[in-house]
Amino acid sequence: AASRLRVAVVIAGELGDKSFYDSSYQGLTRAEQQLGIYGKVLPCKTDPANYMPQMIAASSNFDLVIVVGYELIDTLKQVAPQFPNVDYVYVDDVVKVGQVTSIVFKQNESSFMGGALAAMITERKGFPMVNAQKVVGFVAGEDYSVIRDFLIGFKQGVHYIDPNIKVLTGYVGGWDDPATAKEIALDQFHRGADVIFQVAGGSGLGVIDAAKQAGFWAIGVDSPQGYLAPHHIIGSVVKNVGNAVFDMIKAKIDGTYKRGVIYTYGIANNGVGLSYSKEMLHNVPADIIQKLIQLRTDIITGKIKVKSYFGKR
Amino acid sequence: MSEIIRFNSVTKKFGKVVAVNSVDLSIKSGEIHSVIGENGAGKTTLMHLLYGMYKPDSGKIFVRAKEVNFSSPKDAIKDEIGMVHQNFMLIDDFTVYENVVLGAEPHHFISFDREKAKRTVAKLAKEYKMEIDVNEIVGSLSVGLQQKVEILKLLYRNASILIFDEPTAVLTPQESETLFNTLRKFKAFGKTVIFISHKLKEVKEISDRVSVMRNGKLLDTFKNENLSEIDLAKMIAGREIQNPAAVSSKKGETILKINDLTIIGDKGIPAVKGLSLDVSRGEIVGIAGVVGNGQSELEEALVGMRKIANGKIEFKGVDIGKMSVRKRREFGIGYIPEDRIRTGLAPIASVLENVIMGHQNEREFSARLDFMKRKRARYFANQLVNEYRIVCKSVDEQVGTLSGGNMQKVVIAREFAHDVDLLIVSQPTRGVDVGGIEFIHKKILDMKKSGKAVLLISSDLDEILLLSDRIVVMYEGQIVHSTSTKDADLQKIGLAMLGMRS
Amino acid sequence: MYIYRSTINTLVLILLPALGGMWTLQTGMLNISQEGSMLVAAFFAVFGSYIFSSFWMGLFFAIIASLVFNLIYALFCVNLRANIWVIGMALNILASSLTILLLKSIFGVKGSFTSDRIQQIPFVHLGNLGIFNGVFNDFSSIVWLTLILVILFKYIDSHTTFGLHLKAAGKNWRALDSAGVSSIKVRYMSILINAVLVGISGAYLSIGYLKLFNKDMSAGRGWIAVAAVIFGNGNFTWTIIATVAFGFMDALGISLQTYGLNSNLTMMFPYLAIVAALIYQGVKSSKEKAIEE
Amino acid sequence: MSEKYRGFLIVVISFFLSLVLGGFLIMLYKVSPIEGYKVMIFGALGSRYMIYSTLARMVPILLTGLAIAISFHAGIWNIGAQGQLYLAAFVVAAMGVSFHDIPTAIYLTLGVALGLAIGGLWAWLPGYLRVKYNVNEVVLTIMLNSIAIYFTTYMTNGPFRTSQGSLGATNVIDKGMWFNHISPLSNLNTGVFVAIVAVALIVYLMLFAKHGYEWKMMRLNPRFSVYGGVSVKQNMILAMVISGMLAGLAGMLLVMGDYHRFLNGISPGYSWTGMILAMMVNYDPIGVIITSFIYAVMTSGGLRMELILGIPQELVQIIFVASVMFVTAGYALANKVANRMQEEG
Ligand SMILES: Nc1ncnc2c1ncn2[C@@H]1O[C@H](COP(=O)(O)OP(=O)(O)OP(=O)(O)O)[C@@H](O)[C@H]1O
Ligand SMILES: Nc1ncnc2c1ncn2[C@@H]1O[C@H](COP(=O)(O)OP(=O)(O)OP(=O)(O)O)[C@@H](O)[C@H]1O
Ligand SMILES: [Mg+2]
Ligand SMILES: [Mg+2]
Repeated sequence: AASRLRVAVVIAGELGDKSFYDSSYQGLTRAEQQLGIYGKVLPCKTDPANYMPQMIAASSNFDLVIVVGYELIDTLKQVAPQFPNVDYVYVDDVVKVGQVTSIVFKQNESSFMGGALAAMITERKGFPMVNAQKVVGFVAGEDYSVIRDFLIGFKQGVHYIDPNIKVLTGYVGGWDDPATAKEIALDQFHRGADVIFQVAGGSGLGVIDAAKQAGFWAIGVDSPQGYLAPHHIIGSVVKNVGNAVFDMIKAKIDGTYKRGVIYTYGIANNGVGLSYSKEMLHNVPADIIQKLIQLRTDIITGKIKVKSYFGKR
Repeated sequence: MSEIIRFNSVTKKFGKVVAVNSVDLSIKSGEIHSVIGENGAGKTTLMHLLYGMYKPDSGKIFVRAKEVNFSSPKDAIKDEIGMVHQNFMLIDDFTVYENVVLGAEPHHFISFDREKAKRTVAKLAKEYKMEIDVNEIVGSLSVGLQQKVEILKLLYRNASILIFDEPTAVLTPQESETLFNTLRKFKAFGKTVIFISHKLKEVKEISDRVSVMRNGKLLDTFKNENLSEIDLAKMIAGREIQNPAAVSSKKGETILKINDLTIIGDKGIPAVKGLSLDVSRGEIVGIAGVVGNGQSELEEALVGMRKIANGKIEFKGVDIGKMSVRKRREFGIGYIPEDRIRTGLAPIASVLENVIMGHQNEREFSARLDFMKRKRARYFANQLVNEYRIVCKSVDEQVGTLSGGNMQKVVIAREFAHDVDLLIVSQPTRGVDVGGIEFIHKKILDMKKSGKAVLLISSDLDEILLLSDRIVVMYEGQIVHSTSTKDADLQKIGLAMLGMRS
Repeated sequence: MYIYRSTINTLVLILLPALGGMWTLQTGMLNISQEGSMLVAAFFAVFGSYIFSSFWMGLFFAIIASLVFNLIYALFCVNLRANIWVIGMALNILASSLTILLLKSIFGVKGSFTSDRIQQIPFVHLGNLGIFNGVFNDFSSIVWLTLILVILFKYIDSHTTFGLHLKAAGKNWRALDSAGVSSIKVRYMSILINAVLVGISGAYLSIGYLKLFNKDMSAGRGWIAVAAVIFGNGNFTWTIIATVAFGFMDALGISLQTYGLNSNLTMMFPYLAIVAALIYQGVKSSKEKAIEE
Repeated sequence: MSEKYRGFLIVVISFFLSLVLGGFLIMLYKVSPIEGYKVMIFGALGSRYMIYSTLARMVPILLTGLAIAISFHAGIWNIGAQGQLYLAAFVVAAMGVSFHDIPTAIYLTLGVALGLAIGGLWAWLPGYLRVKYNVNEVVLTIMLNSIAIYFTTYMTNGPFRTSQGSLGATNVIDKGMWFNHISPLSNLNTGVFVAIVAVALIVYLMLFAKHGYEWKMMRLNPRFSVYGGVSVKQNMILAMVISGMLAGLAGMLLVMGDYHRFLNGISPGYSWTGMILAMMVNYDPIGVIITSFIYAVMTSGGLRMELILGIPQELVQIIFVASVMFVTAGYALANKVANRMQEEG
């Protein structure tokens, strides 16, 4: 036990977001259980004054430091060179500094899939809770780049199915305001949206609550959220941060860990994708599922090129 | 007449100060009983003990032969005791009737029966011949009317023991006379009145018996008819009091020239209309008049606290109409304002901070880089406290905790310490005891003697007559009468103050 | 049309604390801790509703929690005369931290909690009203309660002695005391009434409008109420106008997003509106006076 | 003099009591309070880097605390330090990404000046409206906070979005505008010397200067100050502007010193903390220095308590709240006792 691998996950926000950070935490716990490592999450609670001290605390007490959250990028660049013996994994972007290994997620690809799903549902006549209008919705916490990457993929997916479908967008203005999120979702619902994709952290719960109350479909985000409302969540656009975290730890234990490499987690290696919950497989017509599988293949083979807000990486 | 109130060796201390020191006092039912004494003698405190605002440290209070132990004014009100405080307890934004019935409002189910309230208050006012519109907002009333509201409050609550703490300090002679008539009416109705005042003439005029306090102790109680005003003054001060002898001085050049001055008041209508007046060095000009005839606006305009709408103010030959307060002060104008608590002092600040105000820009206290010489300031403050015999624990004590007379001394000390050429003095002895008045009057006359000009504004006609060389009467923003003091005709002045031409 | 329902739905959240806050302000006690009280109330509403599967218990717990918070405020600010801002803001921080800790220690979750066992405060369906369905039907019972409270408050405010005492306590407490009415009691009353209203609005947030608790879910609504209260300066009509205007601007902002306006800009609307109103109010009244230096 | 000592003593005792209460809370997590506080102190001051990061944390809180202290001291309520901080920080960053090849000395000076100017300007507006039209500055500054924050968020996600990744931030500013980090393992930077100068000036202004005296009188009785020749309106605006400049300085230092770019959440409520601290010590600038240091120690140490002992940071926040309330109650009680001593002897 003395030689147990010590792994820190430094997150920019804090646990409990039901998506991104929680997912990385799950990866860490899975590694603790299956690989017997010692793991610890160091949350920075989105206070920039915490970034540096937490990064240093992680670097001086752990062997492998996994950094989750783009807010931490500057700090990582500054700290990593000072701890040459520590391995760093940066999740969600590329950091070209010494030993840092980067993991990039192509959320636009999974978002494309979400868009396609939403489009096919809203057009499906006779499907529960679906109306005649060709309208879907998109509700996000705040308007900034990653979210726009989500939005671009989502829109492309929707319009790939039918260019005539309207995509309504709304921003809550915060990640912990489910009441406003619900308000926005209901507003979109009243404008004809019957499938709404939420990328809004804690606020997203308000969208799901609205789905249950008003009767429409919500699409979950980051981790499989189907369990939150089995009969109102048609699927989740997942970003498997947990898997990535787990993979890195495993690689380190197996000795296959490589410093300074960029790993891309796209739809091809199941780093991102649509999560098909039991209910979904049960609810959604087989031809739609067929089509989704087809789309996934097309993306992997490059037949469909999903646009990104960030341009080429 | 039977005894209605009895204090039995009542003592009340504030820290080391013994405000009331084993006082024995008996008040008879249906009398008008005056309590007099120098500033800080403990008069107000004694009355607050009776009204349940403080509890005695030791001793007993009996009301109608029953020992009482009030823990708040509420209890005192139940025992039919009412008090008109030195500072009124009114809510300015409320109407007259709302103020009167507050705390004992007539109800109609759960709602406040305004109509009944209005009727009752109006009836009450009529009964005591008080002319007042119950729907007026109290804040817009004159001081005299506000006092009537205070009195109505007591009557509304059926008070039969009425305490008046310096009720006439802010009243005009006419208003005082009306008040006395009311007090006499109370007496006729069998009510008991306790009356506190520094104006011995009034005490002589109204009282049945007089109690004298000094240093917290009750010296004695006398029948009014056995004493003269001079006796009273002697007992209060513990020494002979003399009216300052008229000082003659040479009248110098004209230093202040006010020409056709118009000032807009708070209500948006002109408060001063085309007023012209000159003041010369070595001269005291007294402005007499009923409060609210533009005096406040005039004095504020002269020191620069209020804009002038029209006309010219010339001081030492310079038009100062647009000068800032600071510039005017530096140019040689000193000002003792009428309202010391609101304007003349910052009650929460220390004596030191209060006496420095207005001096802070002087070389003596202010160095380069905005530095303030606090040690110097402290020395200065201590000097003033000694010179003017201001009673305070130290110059760090809050001014607000001083007695009224001492607060006034702080203002006077500060303003007299300026090397001014013109001093505007407004109501300088309001609420000040006889000893203090003597002192302040002497200081004002000293000013004149040393060749300064003094503009004295007072609603106390005696004060004006005593000090001024020249008297003008203000009525509705204009000077309606002007005379030298030696030719003054009291009758004419009195009529002019009421706006009547003789 | 939907903007109407949207406004009504969320208006309640700021109207109740604005009403309560208006009264505490009248007594001279601006209550800065509305945000915190609302948050703890929201938490305990979920707690009570979840444990007992009863929205009544949720409401009950919410009000109790809000009462406790407001009593702390009263103790410090009325009895000890401590600075209202310090205590108010300290209580807001306390509420945020406390609910996060309790969420973890009671429900074992971080961030948010929801469950089917939480019973929601019922909605009111008035039957088929034809074209008025959209106008009156299917609002939360709290919406109706709020409407009743607004009318009741208006009445109490201008027609009862309690309303008179509130203002007297704020304008000159010494005068009120010397008239035999304890100003401290009046202040306590106003604070406790405020506590009940904020408690209800917190409960509405978590188990009326929504059915979940999320950390910091009050999301600045208490502050908006405080701003409306300061704006109204104790005046019933102005407070209500400020609150309604704010609620409407907020809903309008949301609505306009859908037409492609940038959300960060639309979210400024309510704030810009209040600034404009303040300046208008100021310029107008200073023109009316047009004197004094 | 003795008054001052008594006040000081009461504050110390109240603070100590809040630590005792905190000790009990720590015991809920099955940790001995001594151990808990030891870890806290060590986490804040245990090494050079820890001290650095504690100081870095202290700077913006101290500056905003003083910003609020100075305006409240003068009787005008600037609740808008947060907005002034944000706007100044953003504008400075916007300049830093827009211009290049300016000599460092000039660029730094420009940056500092711009930060001060923008902060001051965003405070001047409500100050002016208050003085000219009697618009309530409290509501106004609260509203201006939100407007500034939404505006900067809009800009950093729109026209000034970083081209270097997904951060909600501007690009890194030109190197010529950097206050360099004192160590790569800390955000503490040479800008701290600017802060020290500013703090010294403010302490001088509030405690030793004539203006400090005039402002205090302005708060205690504005009419009295007018009477004494203080031009109250000008001074109110001046106090407001200086207050805004301090907040702007805080924002400017965060950009030019700590992060070298503008971040969306650059000040997670620093000004609110600063405000609590300022009012807790009755606007005494020395008190603000002490309390903001203590606050920085508690929060820095709190991170380590969470890491080593598993005590959540929220608990540290609760201990902080407790100390605020205890100290406030202490002050209030001291005044009450003083009153009673006077009344009862
Ligand atoms: N609340 C208080 N705290 C401390 N000292 C007080 C308080 N009230 C009165 N004193 C002191 O008690 C003494 C008696 O004051 P009191 O007000 O009773 O005098 P007074 O006779 O009414 O004087 P004046 O004629 O000036 O009104 C004074 O020395 C005063 O400073
Ligand atoms: N708003 C209030 N409501 C009820 N009681 C009050 C209120 N304000 C003050 N008191 C009580 O009245 C007494 C005197 O208050 P007062 O305002 O005169 O004190 P102060 O010394 O002038 O105040 P400060 O703290 O501003 O110096 C105090 O002991 C206080 O407990
Ligand atoms: Mg459809
Ligand atoms: Mg007295």
